[in-house]
Amino acid sequence: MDLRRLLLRLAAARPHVLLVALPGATEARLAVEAELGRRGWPAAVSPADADVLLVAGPAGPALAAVVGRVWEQMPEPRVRVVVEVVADVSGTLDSAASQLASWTAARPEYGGPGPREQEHRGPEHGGDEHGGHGGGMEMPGGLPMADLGEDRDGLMLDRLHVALGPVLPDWPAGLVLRVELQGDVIQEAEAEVLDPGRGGSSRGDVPAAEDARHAAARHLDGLARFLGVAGWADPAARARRLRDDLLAGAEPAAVRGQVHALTARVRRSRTLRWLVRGIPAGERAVAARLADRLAALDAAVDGAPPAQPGPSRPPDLAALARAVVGAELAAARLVVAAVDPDTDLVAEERGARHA
Amino acid sequence: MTVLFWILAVVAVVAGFAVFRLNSMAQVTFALLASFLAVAGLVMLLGLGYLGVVIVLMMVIEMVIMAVFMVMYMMNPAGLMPMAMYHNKSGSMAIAVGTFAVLAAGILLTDWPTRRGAPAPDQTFALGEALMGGQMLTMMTLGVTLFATIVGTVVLATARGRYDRFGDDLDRRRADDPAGGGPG
Amino acid sequence: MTLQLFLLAAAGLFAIGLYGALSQQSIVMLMMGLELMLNGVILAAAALWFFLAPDGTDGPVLIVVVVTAMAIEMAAGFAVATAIYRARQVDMTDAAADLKG
Amino acid sequence: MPEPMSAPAALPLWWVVVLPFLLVAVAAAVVAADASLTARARGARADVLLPVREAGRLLVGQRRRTVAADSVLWRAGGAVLPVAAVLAGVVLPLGLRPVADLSVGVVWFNAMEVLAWAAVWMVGWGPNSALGLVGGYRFVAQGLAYELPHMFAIITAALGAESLRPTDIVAAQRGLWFVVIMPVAFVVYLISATAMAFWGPFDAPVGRDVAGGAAAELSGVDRLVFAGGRRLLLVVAVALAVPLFLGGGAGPWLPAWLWVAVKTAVLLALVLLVRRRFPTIRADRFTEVAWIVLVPLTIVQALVVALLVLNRGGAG
Repeated sequence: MDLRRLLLRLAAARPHVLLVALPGATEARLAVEAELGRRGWPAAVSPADADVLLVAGPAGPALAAVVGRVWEQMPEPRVRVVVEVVADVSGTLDSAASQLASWTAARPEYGGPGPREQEHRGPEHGGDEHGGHGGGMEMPGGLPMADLGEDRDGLMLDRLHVALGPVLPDWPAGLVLRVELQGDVIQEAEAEVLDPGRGGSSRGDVPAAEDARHAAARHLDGLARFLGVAGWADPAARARRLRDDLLAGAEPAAVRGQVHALTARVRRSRTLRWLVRGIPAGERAVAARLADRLAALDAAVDGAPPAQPGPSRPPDLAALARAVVGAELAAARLVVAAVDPDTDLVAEERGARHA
Repeated sequence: MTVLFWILAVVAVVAGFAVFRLNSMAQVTFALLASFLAVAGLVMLLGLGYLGVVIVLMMVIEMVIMAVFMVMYMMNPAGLMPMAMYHNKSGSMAIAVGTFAVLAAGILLTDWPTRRGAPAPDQTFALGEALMGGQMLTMMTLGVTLFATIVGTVVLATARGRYDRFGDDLDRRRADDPAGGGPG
Repeated sequence: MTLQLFLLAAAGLFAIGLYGALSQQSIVMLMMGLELMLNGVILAAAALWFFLAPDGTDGPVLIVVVVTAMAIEMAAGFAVATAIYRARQVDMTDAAADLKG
Repeated sequence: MPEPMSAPAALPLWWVVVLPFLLVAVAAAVVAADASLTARARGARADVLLPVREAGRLLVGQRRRTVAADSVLWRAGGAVLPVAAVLAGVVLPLGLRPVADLSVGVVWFNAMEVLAWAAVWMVGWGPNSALGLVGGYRFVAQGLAYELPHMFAIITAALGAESLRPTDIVAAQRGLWFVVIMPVAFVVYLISATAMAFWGPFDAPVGRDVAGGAAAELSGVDRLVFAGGRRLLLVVAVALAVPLFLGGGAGPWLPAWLWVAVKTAVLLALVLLVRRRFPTIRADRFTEVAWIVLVPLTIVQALVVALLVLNRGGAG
């Protein structure tokens, strides 16, 4: 049908891209995000919202399974692409768009539930391993039965097993947080990084002259993700743009004014302060971590010698899992965004559980 | 008008019956809501626009809150497992049918008086005047009852008192609550 | 559209509500039965007012009272349900039968 | 009672057909304006075709199903949202006359908004998805906190005019716009109207942190209807502030309908800009403010207006 053709072509000029970043592929993720920003293509927030599934980096077995499940959840028309080499981002996106524009497949799913759809497992967007819970009670749909547990008011209420990540907006690459939810309060948590250490961290061999720029870009990236989780799209977009400028070769001194304006705006916001106040996140609270990041960002563009963190350590996933227990979901997202664990550095299979 | 009456009346009764027939708790709540909305439509049909709209407003709020509580307290709220939680089903049915028969007989056999007077032009105004005038006592009673309900329900539903929140000597400056959001 | 038809519909709602209130085990479902009965009362009050004495305001006032009663019933019902549930994790009337003296 | 109006009755019946299209057009303009602001922040080009592109994308998109979904409530909730928004819109005076001049117009409006509130919960509940359900619950929890100040703000305007009919409320502002004597109610109305449409900074129910919350599992036409319904609700809710507080179509030189359009556009622009200034306000924090600050404020405001009305000898 002609109208359908026309709509597809119109839509293909601005597809929603679901970016699945893999641990160790930060460089590819940044290149993709920069290109998406340049084109004005929005990032999808969930598989249901996506036209293009873009996998940045080489997926290991666990993540390949997750990517497969996410792919099954995506509505047609859909395209799946992989970006492993930073250079071919633009071409890959172009070809994805042209595939969408000339999408012809019939849509059998309109008639009845196709086999694919049956595999969708609800909300986790991947990483759903419910096995072991539920006490062997078989539920229709193969879903696990919720457990009972005491809530923070002392009522025995249902607990739901949910895996957060690894495909969530503004979420550390490859991180999975398996939580027990009661309402939206996390009662137990377990953190894990899927397929760690595959991309190989490229952080070690950055030349010294690049340090300030990369430090600033890294802080801007973290800030953008934090603001994204906090639901403040405007400064988050600005932080992303500055980050892209830096990575595209701008001198830190050249963007200094803009960075200072951004940090000042974030610091000034009484609303943000009110929202992040009193959320503990391990050894430092969320508000303190945000202040640290802003200060480090200012220092980096001011040309101050970046504080050497010493040999980069892998993030403490056990501490992260501990930090989100007792938080409601929105606060937990802020905690993860404030801690911002660098999953590139996780070397081998690590998991941590906290009750 | 008559068509509208029949549609709304049938929706009200069928939705009401569905409340005890559907499997899913959430659907049960919204079936009840549909019954209320149909009755609200009937009330509007009778010229009580304000009350009809108020019923819509209140019942939507009430049913959504009800849905939340139901999901909280009931097993498998999504209706994954068929739900059958009856006791004394046949007895109840007999009583209900008997009641309906008696009521229907009364309705059909009574020699209803003829209509007297005409509705005031502005029913909303008339109702307001009545509640603030002749029926003031009703209004005051409702107000006091509602206030008592607020206090009573809070006392019943929470397990924590002020000694839990402010310490044994009530000298804590900020209340010790599991979550913020309370007036402390 | 006659008084009898309205009242029959109201009686139907009342009877269904009564059936639910008597037969359901769950406190929440029981409350739904009560609400349905009150729903019938609302309809009957509106119809009686309209067809018998539309010049007064007793019908509308009664509806206001009933709507308030519904709100109170629900609030109190859930408070009691919460209290019972907190004490012994039950939401069934049979399980709370030992409350009777 | 105010004296009988010079009878600005309802618009002709065919406006019932025009109204949805009109509202959709305004909503599309809102989407385009919002997207161009977003593009500017990101340093990309603005795209005026954007609402068409997005709508087209969703029209050709596949609808999804999920395991053990409650499809009845899911689809019903999505459909109720835009319908409720349009039904609320029938009492808006477009110029001097609304599509339906109900004597209980503002209560009707509020009831329809509340229907939309229930619809969001149904959409969040339906797909059997934890993130969707969290989104739905957030809106239910906040809904009461929004609804009470909202109701009091609306009632304050109705109190000032001694009528629940929007055209009467407009007429009562011939001398003085209500925004002057009830500024608190006006501000609270705008805040809570934005919140009833779960528009930023009150967009926690569809927040990014829960991957779209109530809308997380929607795709294709369902997503279009939900997202469109949300914009319609925003437009309608903000537009009612014009007859309630800003004198409706009153103004020099221009015809009444143009004044209504201008005032509505200004308010919508204000709402869009405010959204950019604030991060999403989390449910637990806003609930506290609503109950402890907004509700008492609006009650005091209503009391002040009631005294003013008594003073000028109203209410017989």
